[in-house]
Amino acid sequence: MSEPRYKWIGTRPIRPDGFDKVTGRASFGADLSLPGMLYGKVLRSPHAHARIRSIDVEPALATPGVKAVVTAADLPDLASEAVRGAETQTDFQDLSRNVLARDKVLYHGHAVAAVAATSRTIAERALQAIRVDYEVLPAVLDLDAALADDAPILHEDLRTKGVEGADQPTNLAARIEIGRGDVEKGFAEADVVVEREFTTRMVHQGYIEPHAVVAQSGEDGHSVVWCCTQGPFVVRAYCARILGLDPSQIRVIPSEIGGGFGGKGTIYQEPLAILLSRRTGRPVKMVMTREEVFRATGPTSGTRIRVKVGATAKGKLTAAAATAIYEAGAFKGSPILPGSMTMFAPYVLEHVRIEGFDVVLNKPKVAAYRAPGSAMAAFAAESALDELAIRLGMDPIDFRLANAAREGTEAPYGPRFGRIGFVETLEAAKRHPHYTAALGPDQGRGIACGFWFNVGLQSSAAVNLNEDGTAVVVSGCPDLSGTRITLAMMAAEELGIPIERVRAVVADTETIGYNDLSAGSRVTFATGMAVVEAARDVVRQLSARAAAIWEVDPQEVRWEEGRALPPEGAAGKPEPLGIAELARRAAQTGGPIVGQASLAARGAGPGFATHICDVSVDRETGRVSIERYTAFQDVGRAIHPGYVEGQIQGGVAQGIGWALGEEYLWNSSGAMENPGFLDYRMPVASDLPMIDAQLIEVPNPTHPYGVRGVGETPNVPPLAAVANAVHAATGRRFTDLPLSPPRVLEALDSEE
Amino acid sequence: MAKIHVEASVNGEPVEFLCEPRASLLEVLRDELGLTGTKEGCATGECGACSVILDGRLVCSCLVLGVEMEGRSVQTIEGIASAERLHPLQQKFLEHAAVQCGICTPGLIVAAKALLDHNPDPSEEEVRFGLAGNLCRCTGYDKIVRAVLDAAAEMRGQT
Amino acid sequence: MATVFFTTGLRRYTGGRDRVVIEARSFRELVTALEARFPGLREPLEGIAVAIDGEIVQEPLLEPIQPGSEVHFLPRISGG
Amino acid sequence: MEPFRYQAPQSLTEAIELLAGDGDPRPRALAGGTDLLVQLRAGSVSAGLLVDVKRIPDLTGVVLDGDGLRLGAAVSAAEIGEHRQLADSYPGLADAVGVIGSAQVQGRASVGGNLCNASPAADSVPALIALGAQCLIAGPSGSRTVPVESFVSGPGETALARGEILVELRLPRPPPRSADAYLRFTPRTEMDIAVVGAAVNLTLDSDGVCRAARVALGAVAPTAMAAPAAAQALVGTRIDEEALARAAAAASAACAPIDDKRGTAVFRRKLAGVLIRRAATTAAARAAQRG
Repeated sequence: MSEPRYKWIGTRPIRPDGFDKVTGRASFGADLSLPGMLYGKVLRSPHAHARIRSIDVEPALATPGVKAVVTAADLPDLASEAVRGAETQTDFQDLSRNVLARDKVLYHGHAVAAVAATSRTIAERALQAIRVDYEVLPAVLDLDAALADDAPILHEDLRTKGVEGADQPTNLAARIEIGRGDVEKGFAEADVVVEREFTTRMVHQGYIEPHAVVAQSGEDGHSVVWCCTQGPFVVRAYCARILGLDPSQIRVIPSEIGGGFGGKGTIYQEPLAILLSRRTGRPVKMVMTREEVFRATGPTSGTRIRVKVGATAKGKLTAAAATAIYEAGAFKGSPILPGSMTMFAPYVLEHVRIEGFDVVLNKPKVAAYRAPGSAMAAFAAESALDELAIRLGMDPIDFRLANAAREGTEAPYGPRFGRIGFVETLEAAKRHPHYTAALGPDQGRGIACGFWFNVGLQSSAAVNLNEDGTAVVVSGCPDLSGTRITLAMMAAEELGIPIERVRAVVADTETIGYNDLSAGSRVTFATGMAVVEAARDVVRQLSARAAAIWEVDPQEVRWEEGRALPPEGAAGKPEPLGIAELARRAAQTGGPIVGQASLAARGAGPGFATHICDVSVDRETGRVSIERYTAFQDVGRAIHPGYVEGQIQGGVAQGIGWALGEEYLWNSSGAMENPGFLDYRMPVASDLPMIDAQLIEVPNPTHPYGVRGVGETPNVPPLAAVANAVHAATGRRFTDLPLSPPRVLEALDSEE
Repeated sequence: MAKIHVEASVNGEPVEFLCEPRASLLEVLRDELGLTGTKEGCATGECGACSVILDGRLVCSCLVLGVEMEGRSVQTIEGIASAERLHPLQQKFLEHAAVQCGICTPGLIVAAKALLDHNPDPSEEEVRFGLAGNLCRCTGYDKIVRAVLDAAAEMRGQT
Repeated sequence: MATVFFTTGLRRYTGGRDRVVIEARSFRELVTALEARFPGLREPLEGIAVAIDGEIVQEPLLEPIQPGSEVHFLPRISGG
Repeated sequence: MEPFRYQAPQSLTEAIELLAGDGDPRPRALAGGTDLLVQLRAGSVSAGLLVDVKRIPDLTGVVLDGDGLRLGAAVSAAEIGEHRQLADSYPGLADAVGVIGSAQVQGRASVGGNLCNASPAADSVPALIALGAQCLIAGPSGSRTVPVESFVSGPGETALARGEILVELRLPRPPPRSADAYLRFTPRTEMDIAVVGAAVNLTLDSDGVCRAARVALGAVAPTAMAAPAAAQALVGTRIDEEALARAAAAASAACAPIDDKRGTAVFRRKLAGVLIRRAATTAAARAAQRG
């Protein structure tokens, strides 16, 4: 189809909200201070697993400067109830017990009490004054221990969901199964079968801004919360349930957010700040330390995945099967389901079966990390497929092309794909000079693919026309990555005015209609749809105003380049009416012009990707270095290519860190040994080459500008791309991440 | 603990403040002087979000004590732009879409300025090693390095 | 008449059948019809998402179903 | 972080008085603070009084002359890195100081602080040992010098008595055709603490034969340690493949490494050999250029 010519879509304007960010004026979670403000701190469990016999807060309350102390006794004891549409399966009872431990502490760092005091140092001293009587229990620190017959039980009332007649206390929270056909039959037809087991470690999203919140409460029972969050409406809804309030009693104003990647889509200390402010009648500020962020906020699951794939000699996949075990942390709800659904999604498979297990153990409750559960699943699947292609003697891209999902292919989780661009990413990778560039000694090239559904969910937006014809786009999704300018560009395209005349702002829970959180790569897609609809609403109103002035039928008025054009033969041959003039005359023609739209967005187009990674391996030290990285991703249509590339480059960098060096290290008593950026080794600038993001545009037919979500797919392929490259460089198949130098050197040495 | 009176210079202007000896320069900037542009990411000198230039030296303000500032001068992100124009680094960060969430941006711009003050014509590798003390989790560093190289060229008069 | 596919987990309620052709003009009607055909099926369908002809709908209650549509059930996914 | 008092003396005698002062709980010297302040905040170290030594001239000078180098204990790594002459004469020391942390850490961290923190993995200590550095210590009963290898007595422990302060490092003038080198291994290219550190300092004669050598290793024992056997393996050779292999084996044998969150004992032992071989090769190449 011919590429439609757009004025702004596809260009790279400067984001106006960027000026505050490069000058330090932008206000993040911890930047707000209010008069009379108290400081809140959380007392955290020194044990990974213990029963709480009693908590004596009196000594803390007696400390001069301490104004309030709260424990789980100050929160309603909620019954178990699933949270609809949470980023990973969540239960309000679990959520409440993660905010403040009730009866038991379930991980080292688990919140036990919270104090509010006139200074940070007094609050910290008050924590030491709280007496907690713990009955220490044996800690469950790995999947084997959790699933052993005699395993210490975290939750006496937990029964395995998805297993017939499960009525015994267990740490196995759920068993799931997806797939179709008969995998045994498929494997029987295969000439070559590869079966391997892969493990990955618990890792953290690693956002640089620690969680921060300020809460203030009035005598009318209404609280206002400023915090860094991906979902202000989520914070409102979850805090209301945890505190036994109505959502209308809480207003959440999102600050700028210093990174989230799925980890700031839930709540931790926000309810505590609200509760402490209601108890003291004063604003309360709570800012986590980096150590608290690591110990007590959502990492993603460590996993063990056994994969089996079979193909005919001609390279046709006949069957794929997997058994995947995911750590959920202290409460049920790992991303085992999305992980299992996406594992083989890029491929045509008549026989596919994935059995998944969600396992609780004494570690922090996991939260979403970009495409939840998918990077680990792709590490296993794409490594096994790499080995299969090699044993078939096939080029890894040709092998994937021969089995690639296209429009109409049934996904492993059931439905047929609509218009998707996986084949286009594979072909682009094959054509690209990187794929055939020469490699030096001890270097290797690996490829891997990845997929994420992308979601729609609910969005509301408004476009307010100012009296000078400029516009303000109001949306309710915090801007993690440049979505304000992206929304403004779509509005400018619809209104036909220069981008400089459109500003975009993020509203709060009392100044915009309901919005789901900024996650699921949905903002440009779903909120974008609402903004386009709201802008078209403005155009309809402007056309009607022009029609009224010209006394013609509004249907006959056309809108182009920011002007209303009269129908031929209109009385008096009137001149076109520009947006500025119509806005200026709005008072005479009916009043202010406000466009609005709200929707439950459907038809979120999945995002596929193919990545090429070159590594060099120092055989004497085991160090793996990334030499070159190119990522091809079907982005539907890139509204602002700069920020789409940024999502891909950032996701690749996170994936490389996950593959090479990031991991939670635990001591024998279940405390994290590296809760800081020194020994939780995220990539620094000098660790990475430039990351070449190739935008493949196969427009998503269900979006006015063909948009697909782009934010989550990028961290799915890199784990396997790096591991496959290391295999190509060393001839060794690595099945356990991270590929740290000691682990690589040990493997290389055992070879000689 | 009694507070100590300190006289120092921040972004070229004299300031006075009271602080406990254990208060870091980061806490003084943010809590006493209201300059919240300098950010805290770790408080252990490992993320660089609190970078400032202390008497011409790039440092982490979380690992400097407020009381050490007596008679010394510090430049923060708020002092990088001139009254009416952005510094070339700030402009290029915007033009290259090198800013996503922006929490690391103040520290990175201050660190890049200190780098270019000492080395006006750095190679890509020199930029990457010069900024290795500033963690960024959103961008993968690509566009940040390009923005710094572009700003360096402009500041050398070769655009 | 729409073709409804059942996930492995739901086949416990349908006597092992992985699909069925059934008359329904909206998702609400479909659930009622399925409950009638396979008593007990309503409960696991509570809070489930659906894909109708490949298009995923998170909260399908009133979602129309065209004759000849393919309907798949899948869990509600949000993302990170 | 519990409270402490702060003093910034202008003179050595004033500093010594403060550090030796009776009745004052747990005084500690503050140079760059990049280790000390982190430990105080984490509560792994405590102090009642911090004595900021950065305003004392005796600790902030860099003198490079015929007798060698006198390096103030409080001089920042950044300042050292910009000292062209120092890098030419002591390239290994410049290597070691240059890899301590990021540019931000370099702006504050000092060699004296690195030594007094006495981490087994300190980067500057192996280089100082290989260069035969002497530590000038001043205290209530006057000043004394100790060789650097006996300055650090254990993890976090030094030879400093109460009231004593490390004033400067003194390094002999490198003889002709001699040079040093320092290499460390870290998983990332910056920011990490050394998993293994290796320093080699050697002197060649006019025929290119090694006449003298000193070798030191970091992060493979409770303190940085000299490795005389590895040095012996180089003396009398042309630093050829065979000599390097013997030196590497001697270095690995000399280690007493542990498993920790940064590396395994097996890994460290192997890396000690690899890094000594590479550092010796670099030192030899540098020394040859000085012919």
